[in-house]
Amino acid sequence: MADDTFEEDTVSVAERLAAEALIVDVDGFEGPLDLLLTLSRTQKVDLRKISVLQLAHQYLAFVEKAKQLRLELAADYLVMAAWLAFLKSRLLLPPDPTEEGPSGEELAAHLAFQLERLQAMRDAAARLMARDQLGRDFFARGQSEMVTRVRKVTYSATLLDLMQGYARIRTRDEFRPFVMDRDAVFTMEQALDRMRGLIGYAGDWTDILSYLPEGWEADPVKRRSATAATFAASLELVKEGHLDIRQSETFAPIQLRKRDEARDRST
Amino acid sequence: MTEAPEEKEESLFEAPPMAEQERMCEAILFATAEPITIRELAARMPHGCDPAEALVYLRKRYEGRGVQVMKIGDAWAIRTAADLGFLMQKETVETRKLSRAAIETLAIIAYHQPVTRAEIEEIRGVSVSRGTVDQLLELEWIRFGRRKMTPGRPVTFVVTQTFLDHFGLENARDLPGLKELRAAGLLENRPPPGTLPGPESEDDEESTEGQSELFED
Amino acid sequence: MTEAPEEKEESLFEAPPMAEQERMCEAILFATAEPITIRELAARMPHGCDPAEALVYLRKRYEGRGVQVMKIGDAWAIRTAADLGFLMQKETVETRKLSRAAIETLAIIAYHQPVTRAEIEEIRGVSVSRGTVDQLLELEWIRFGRRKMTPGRPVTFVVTQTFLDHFGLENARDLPGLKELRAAGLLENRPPPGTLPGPESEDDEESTEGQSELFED
Repeated sequence: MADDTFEEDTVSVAERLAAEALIVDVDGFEGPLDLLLTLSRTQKVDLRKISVLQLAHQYLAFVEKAKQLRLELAADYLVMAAWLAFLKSRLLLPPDPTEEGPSGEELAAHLAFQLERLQAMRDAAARLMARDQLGRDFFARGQSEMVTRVRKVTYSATLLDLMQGYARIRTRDEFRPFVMDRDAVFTMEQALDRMRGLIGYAGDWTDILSYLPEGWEADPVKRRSATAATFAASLELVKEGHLDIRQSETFAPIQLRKRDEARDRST
Repeated sequence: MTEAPEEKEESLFEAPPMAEQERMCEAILFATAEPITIRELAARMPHGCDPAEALVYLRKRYEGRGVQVMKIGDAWAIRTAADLGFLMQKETVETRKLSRAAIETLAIIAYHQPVTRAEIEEIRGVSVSRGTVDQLLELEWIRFGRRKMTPGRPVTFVVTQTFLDHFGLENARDLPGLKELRAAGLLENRPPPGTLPGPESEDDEESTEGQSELFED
Repeated sequence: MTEAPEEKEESLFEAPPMAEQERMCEAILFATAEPITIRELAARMPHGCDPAEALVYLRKRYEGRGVQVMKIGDAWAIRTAADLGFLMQKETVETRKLSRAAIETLAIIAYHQPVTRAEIEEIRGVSVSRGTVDQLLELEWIRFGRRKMTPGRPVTFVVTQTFLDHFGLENARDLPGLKELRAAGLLENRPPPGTLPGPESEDDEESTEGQSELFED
């Protein structure tokens, strides 16, 4: 940094001014890391040589000052303060060999790394934005329209359109994810279709269970659905006058028979 | 005697060398949306430039090239060489935005593939017109997948490589999930009036899971 | 003897001479504002053309001129020379001013891509607001990349060709200072101490969480 050459007293004045500005401007920071980075600048050294201990001091002093001024500090600032206080004690005390976990130096090194990385990204962002930019420093072709010859319509959509479309559907009503549970459902329509084709052969009383579709008898879930649908379909056919149905007693087998018009007349 | 000071004044505003003036004309002709007159050129270039002369050089430079410096009325423009007009057919392609129905259908296929027409209709809550599916098939963004092992063995739809290319995806699994859509601010839109009221279902945790299950291999 | 008919057949599809191919590339690139891929060029030019080679010549031809042939990702475009920007006040487009958060997020995505939202937040030390990502997506400067193979399979962000075009970059590897940053280890995703070594030490859930929680909001 060029400021390295500053006189000692100039630095301290600048530091004091900076510290005061910090207090007033607490809302201007984007979180504790941003604040730490700003504080670290007052050390006037290369970020790689920063004193994390000193930085912890500065941060804790800042939080203390903010408390005195009764400034509302967001929770994450306080969490960072607690962590830095912990780090400070680790850095100051001789390492306890029995203690688990990373050493104070390792934690400090990581914090320094985070600060350096954030600063590097800010510098990179500044360099990026300082580049020549399309539409500002260099320009695309102004007259791109050409002789119309072939008129062909293509349709375009962006990924954003797609995702917005999907989001629209998903937020429109309570979304039911589509699952394969339909596998195990035999609808009444399906049962009716099936029964209509079969009742022609049901001259004599037959157990309703023999009408269950193939492949639906074994699995209990499927069997339940198929039984219910077949029963409902049978009732419908009785109502339509195509079928007779009977059950001798509770829980006895239900039996079906094709309604015979001749027989009907005789009874 | 009176001419001397004038000459001196001119040298204060010395114009850039002719080669530089030619570059300037080239850049301006390239970037303007309309043909441009000598007067306009002179107004945009540094004081003392002579765009008319620069254009003579520029025009010569482009002789026999793929584009030409042409005079149109009293203005100048860069145009495609007449013999290369056949290359410009693609410029006449008209792009239209995909309809909302098509976008939604496409999104459902992408997120739920393989998916049947009945399932799409169930999710969208309205029937899917034949034209919509045909359009997506024609664009080669969707194709028929394998039949579903359910009664009627309905045909399913899946998205194609062309779809992935168009949307810059390497894989349909890279589509962002519901949570990520929300995080990106894409789920901000409240449901349009007239649809079911009630809180935006916060139980989407569950549906996200259901959905991601479909993407697991 | 056997070669004769083959040669003849080839001549039926003989590509135009290279100078002619160069003219064609020139005409096509001049006609549009959008970058055009080699594949598109090849599709529009006569059978057998080699636009990649023609572009090498074309690029050389425009060196030092008022317009430049630029490579943008795997596409090509003609743009005015940056030093002549001062002539183009009329063409300048006012771009929406990006917030500091958006600019930083963009830089992090460009330099760390593919990068997840959590990684961006780790670097910036604050959570990324919805609007920020949304704005960058809308500008088409970033897009969703492939999912990371870590628990939760989070979606990643990468920069787009539009981004490269806007900042005059041939390639994301040409970002200013990229090499130095990498050499300094500043593009590493270094886990906090106390976690297992290796970038994807996600199984050490407990300590990772305990540590990173302190930096999260």
